[in-house]
Amino acid sequence: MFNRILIANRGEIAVRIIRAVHELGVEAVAVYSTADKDSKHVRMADRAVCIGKPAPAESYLNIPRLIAAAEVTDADAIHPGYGFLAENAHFAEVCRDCNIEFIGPSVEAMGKLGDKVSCKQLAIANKVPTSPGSKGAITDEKKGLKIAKEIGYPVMIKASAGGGGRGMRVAHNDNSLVSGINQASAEAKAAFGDGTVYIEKFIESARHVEVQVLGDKHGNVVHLWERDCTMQRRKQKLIEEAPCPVLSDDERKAICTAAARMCKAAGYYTAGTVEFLMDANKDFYLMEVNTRVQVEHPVTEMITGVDIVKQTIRVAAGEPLPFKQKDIKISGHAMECRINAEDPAMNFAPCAGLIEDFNAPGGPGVRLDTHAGAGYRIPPNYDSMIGKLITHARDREQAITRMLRALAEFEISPTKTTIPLHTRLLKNGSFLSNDTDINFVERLLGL
Amino acid sequence: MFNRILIANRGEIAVRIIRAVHELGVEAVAVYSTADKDSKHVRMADRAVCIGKPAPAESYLNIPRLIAAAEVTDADAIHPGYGFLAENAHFAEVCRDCNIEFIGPSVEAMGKLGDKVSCKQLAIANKVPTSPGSKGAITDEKKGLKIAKEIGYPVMIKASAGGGGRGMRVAHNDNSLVSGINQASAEAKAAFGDGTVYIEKFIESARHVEVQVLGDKHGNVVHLWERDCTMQRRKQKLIEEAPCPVLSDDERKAICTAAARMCKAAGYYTAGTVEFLMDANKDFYLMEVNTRVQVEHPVTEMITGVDIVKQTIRVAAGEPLPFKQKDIKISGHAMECRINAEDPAMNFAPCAGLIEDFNAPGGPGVRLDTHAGAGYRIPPNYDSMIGKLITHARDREQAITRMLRALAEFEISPTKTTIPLHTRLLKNGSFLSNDTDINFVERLLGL
Amino acid sequence: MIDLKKLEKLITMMAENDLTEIELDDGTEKVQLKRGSGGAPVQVLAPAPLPAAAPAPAATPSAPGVPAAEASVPAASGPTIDSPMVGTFYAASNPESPAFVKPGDSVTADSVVCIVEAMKVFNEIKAETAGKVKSVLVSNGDAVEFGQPLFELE
Amino acid sequence: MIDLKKLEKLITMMAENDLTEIELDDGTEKVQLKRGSGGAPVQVLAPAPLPAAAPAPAATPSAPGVPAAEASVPAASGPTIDSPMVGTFYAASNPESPAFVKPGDSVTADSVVCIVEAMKVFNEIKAETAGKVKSVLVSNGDAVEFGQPLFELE
Repeated sequence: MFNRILIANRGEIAVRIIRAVHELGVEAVAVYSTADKDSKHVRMADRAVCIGKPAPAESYLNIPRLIAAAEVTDADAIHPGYGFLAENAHFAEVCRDCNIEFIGPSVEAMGKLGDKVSCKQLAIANKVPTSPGSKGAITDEKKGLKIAKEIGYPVMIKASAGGGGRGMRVAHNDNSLVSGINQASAEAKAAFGDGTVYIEKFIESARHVEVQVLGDKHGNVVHLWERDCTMQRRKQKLIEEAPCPVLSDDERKAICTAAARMCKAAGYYTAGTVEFLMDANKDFYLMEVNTRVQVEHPVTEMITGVDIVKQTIRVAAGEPLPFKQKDIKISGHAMECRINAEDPAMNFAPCAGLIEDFNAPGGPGVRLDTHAGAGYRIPPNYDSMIGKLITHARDREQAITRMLRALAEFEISPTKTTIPLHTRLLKNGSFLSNDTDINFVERLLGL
Repeated sequence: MFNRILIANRGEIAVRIIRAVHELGVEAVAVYSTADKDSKHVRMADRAVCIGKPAPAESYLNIPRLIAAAEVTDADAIHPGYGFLAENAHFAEVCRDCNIEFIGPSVEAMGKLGDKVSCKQLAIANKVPTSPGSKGAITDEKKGLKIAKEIGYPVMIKASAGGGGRGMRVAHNDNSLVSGINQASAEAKAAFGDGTVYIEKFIESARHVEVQVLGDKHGNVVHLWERDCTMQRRKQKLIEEAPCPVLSDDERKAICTAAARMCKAAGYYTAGTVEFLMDANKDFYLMEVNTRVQVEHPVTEMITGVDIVKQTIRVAAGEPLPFKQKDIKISGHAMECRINAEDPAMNFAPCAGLIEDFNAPGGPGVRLDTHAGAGYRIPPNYDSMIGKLITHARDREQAITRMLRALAEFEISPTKTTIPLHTRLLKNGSFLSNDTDINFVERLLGL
Repeated sequence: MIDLKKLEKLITMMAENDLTEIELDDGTEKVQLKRGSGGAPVQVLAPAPLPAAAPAPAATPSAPGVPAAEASVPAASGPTIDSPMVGTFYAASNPESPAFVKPGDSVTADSVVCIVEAMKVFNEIKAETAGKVKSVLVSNGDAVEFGQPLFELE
Repeated sequence: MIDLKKLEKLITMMAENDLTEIELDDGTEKVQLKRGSGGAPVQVLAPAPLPAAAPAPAATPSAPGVPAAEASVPAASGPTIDSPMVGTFYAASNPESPAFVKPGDSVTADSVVCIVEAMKVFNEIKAETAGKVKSVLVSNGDAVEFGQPLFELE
């Protein structure tokens, strides 16, 4: 096991990782920008190093400064969390060159699964359902038009290196396809330095279902079942739950097994997530693979009892997984609400500033992962998520009831948050009956 | 189910009960003394009624005021929690006379199990191990001397109506026995209005093991396995865990089954706890039965997944238990540390006053039941417990590691608490190897 | 929006640190603190935000089902006659007879001003203090809690 | 929004230092403190209670394994030359040669005052400001973090 782990992140995930590090008896080193000097992860860590100004490029995205901080504190491993440099292959390589273990997948696996085209080829080879479309990159318009005719409109144009919706276009006819290919390619080139695009069938009304995978360096790969993240807004997940409430045991087992098979084929280790769209016929279409721990990992921890973050560290240290696939059983139902500091009255604009009152919910089946508290000043420099409220109960209905109870009990002022929005969504009839798709929330809010 | 439940209590247990009430979709009515007007249970409740001055006799122990509060708010049930009037048969009767459901056992069962002499007779009749001693009350010294000779010194003199150590004496010879009987009887008469005493064998070095029982109004009684509360100080439990770390499955099953059998024979319903002393030979000796929910009930909730407080309400409403004995399985290990506002430097004197900073621990496997928070002023009028920190993990070692992590993360200032004491105890070799008895903490602290 | 908790804290800080003046502005901050001799007497500020005088956070029981936080007891600026118990307020001994007291009436400490019924017992409530009734703060049949102001005196 | 914590700090400072008046403005700072009976303003104290000037809660990296909360950066009352990066501090270009600067030396903005090594790169750090070195706040070989004061100027 490592002696000292540097956490190259901030906010709730830095706090989450430090908890895992400490439970393993390892020292934790926090890094922070000047905007985060009073943040909880700084207080929790055994050591903390200021690495620069608030701008991410000056701190959390600044590789030389992160490596330097690891060197001066004699950290022998770095945990990237999610976002920032978590899926940056170059950072993983630099860590390796400096003899610092990057707590994540191998650079090779990160490449195979991170690039959308190679990922899709790997999926097809391993019988993981993908959207009908170009086997590889679209090099010219003619090829694009030919494929579009084969699979039929509407089609989705995606950037190989894409993510977060950038470099994506929907085309409903030949004209919009041609312009779409050019726009998407240009956008991708600008955003990711790689203009490669490909075409897929556009899935009209779908749910977001993703499979949690966990592998070790000895070739063992298991899945921890799936999550349902259909409740989204502007491509941001709002509410996540596990297991997916509309899958039968057979359907569940089929898609989860396929996802694990594909990751095993890629020689993948650490935690990863295979994301799918599922249409009304419960047909699955691979979206992408996230080669890191996910924001919503806690719902899976609640139903499986597996500490996913702790496992990423054990795996990086070379330990084999302590369980086999058959040991991973689903117990009850879990739900997560992302608590963002946003003002509904201001079209959900992030609101930074001082939190004066903060009384967290508690009691049975309630978990809160947060870096905030009374007296915490939310910096304007980063994303607006100040916590994740998770509930666990015997079944979905009770998990929702418990969540409503916990949300009602949560006292935060004067900061405006998404708590009222969550309360509204959790009482919505369509949500309760799972009559929803990934555009449901935006339709409901008229966004 | 009830429409509106009045909680005749305060502090963390009032908060705990309101959570259960709300998860059942029922309205909660809080009562409070002027000292508690800013307390969390008042803010959480749907309605709150001030019932009097801080002195318990003027508020939480004042039956007419509690009943009046229930009447003016149209509450159809009262949950007494623990302490205060929870085991007061007269209060239960008054509630019944006013057509308000008392959420607890029947007055009859409360009497049978609450009185130590009748309880012991019931135990013997149901093959529940008890201490050798007088079958019933000691009416005169001669009878006492005769029995003491039979069972051998040292012996314990106990008050039938006793509790919390009052009306108890240890006698090592005939002289101390005679004086002890008179002292104990006088003390019991003063404290409980009943001077009846009895004699038992005094157990030298013992662990405190108790069985959680749950019954309904249809004659179903199950046990939720046992708890170990050996870590005590001044007869106050400090750390509780479940399951008991030194019992084999057979030993566990035997004592838990016996406890449930005895409660069933008493026609008992709602939650109850059968407390035992267990000596070095793992022989059990019945101490007493608590006919109410216990402070440490959460550790049992964590390992069984049963919401005990919610069940007491369902049972009071006439619902049958939703599970059979075979459905109650132990999953992992749970531990609870009582967080008291006490100053170690001042011989653990309670310290009231304003809590300025309060950052609660969180993350996987951590539960906090508290009514405190930043800005809460601890009133000097009541007990010093401001919260219960509970952890749950795969096994005892990981539950302890997690608890140490959570304690280290818990920020409370300037209030002095038992957190440093817990950290010390959890790192103690004897505690880790279960080489402890109920006097261990006092020996360690030289009390 | 003046926060009671904050006020309470300020008062405590004043007392504990022997301050004579606190002056906040907050059109983007502007604090002024005075301490020791020469400042205005502390009593002037004290009464209003003092915990005891603050309205109970509880709902007036006369508003069933109202969340505790939302409701509030009508504020009384003058001295008041408070309810010594939880129960139901009656202004008169029975529906036919007139109210014990009405605004403008003078009362002595022994004057019966109303009845509070609790557990079927009708308790005659005395003024406990002499004065002239300015207003009645609760209505006939209202549920009242301990310490709730019933009458305001001039 | 006026920060209660900050206010509390101010008041504590007041009590501890027997101030009679504090006046903040914060349309970008404007502190006035009075002490004793109408004493002269005490400028020295002004920065202390302002959050911005408070020492980082982080450990000085030069103290391995010290809990973040416990350690602290040495306080400097005067102007300072701060580290522009995370790394290891070297007072001289190599063990044999003398330190770039020592107390008493005068420096210009371009003067190299030390080297901070990060990722095997030895970065020459310039004073960035002219002045006379009063003291060196870190030792040779110390790990330094971003913004950590290295030299105090007069």
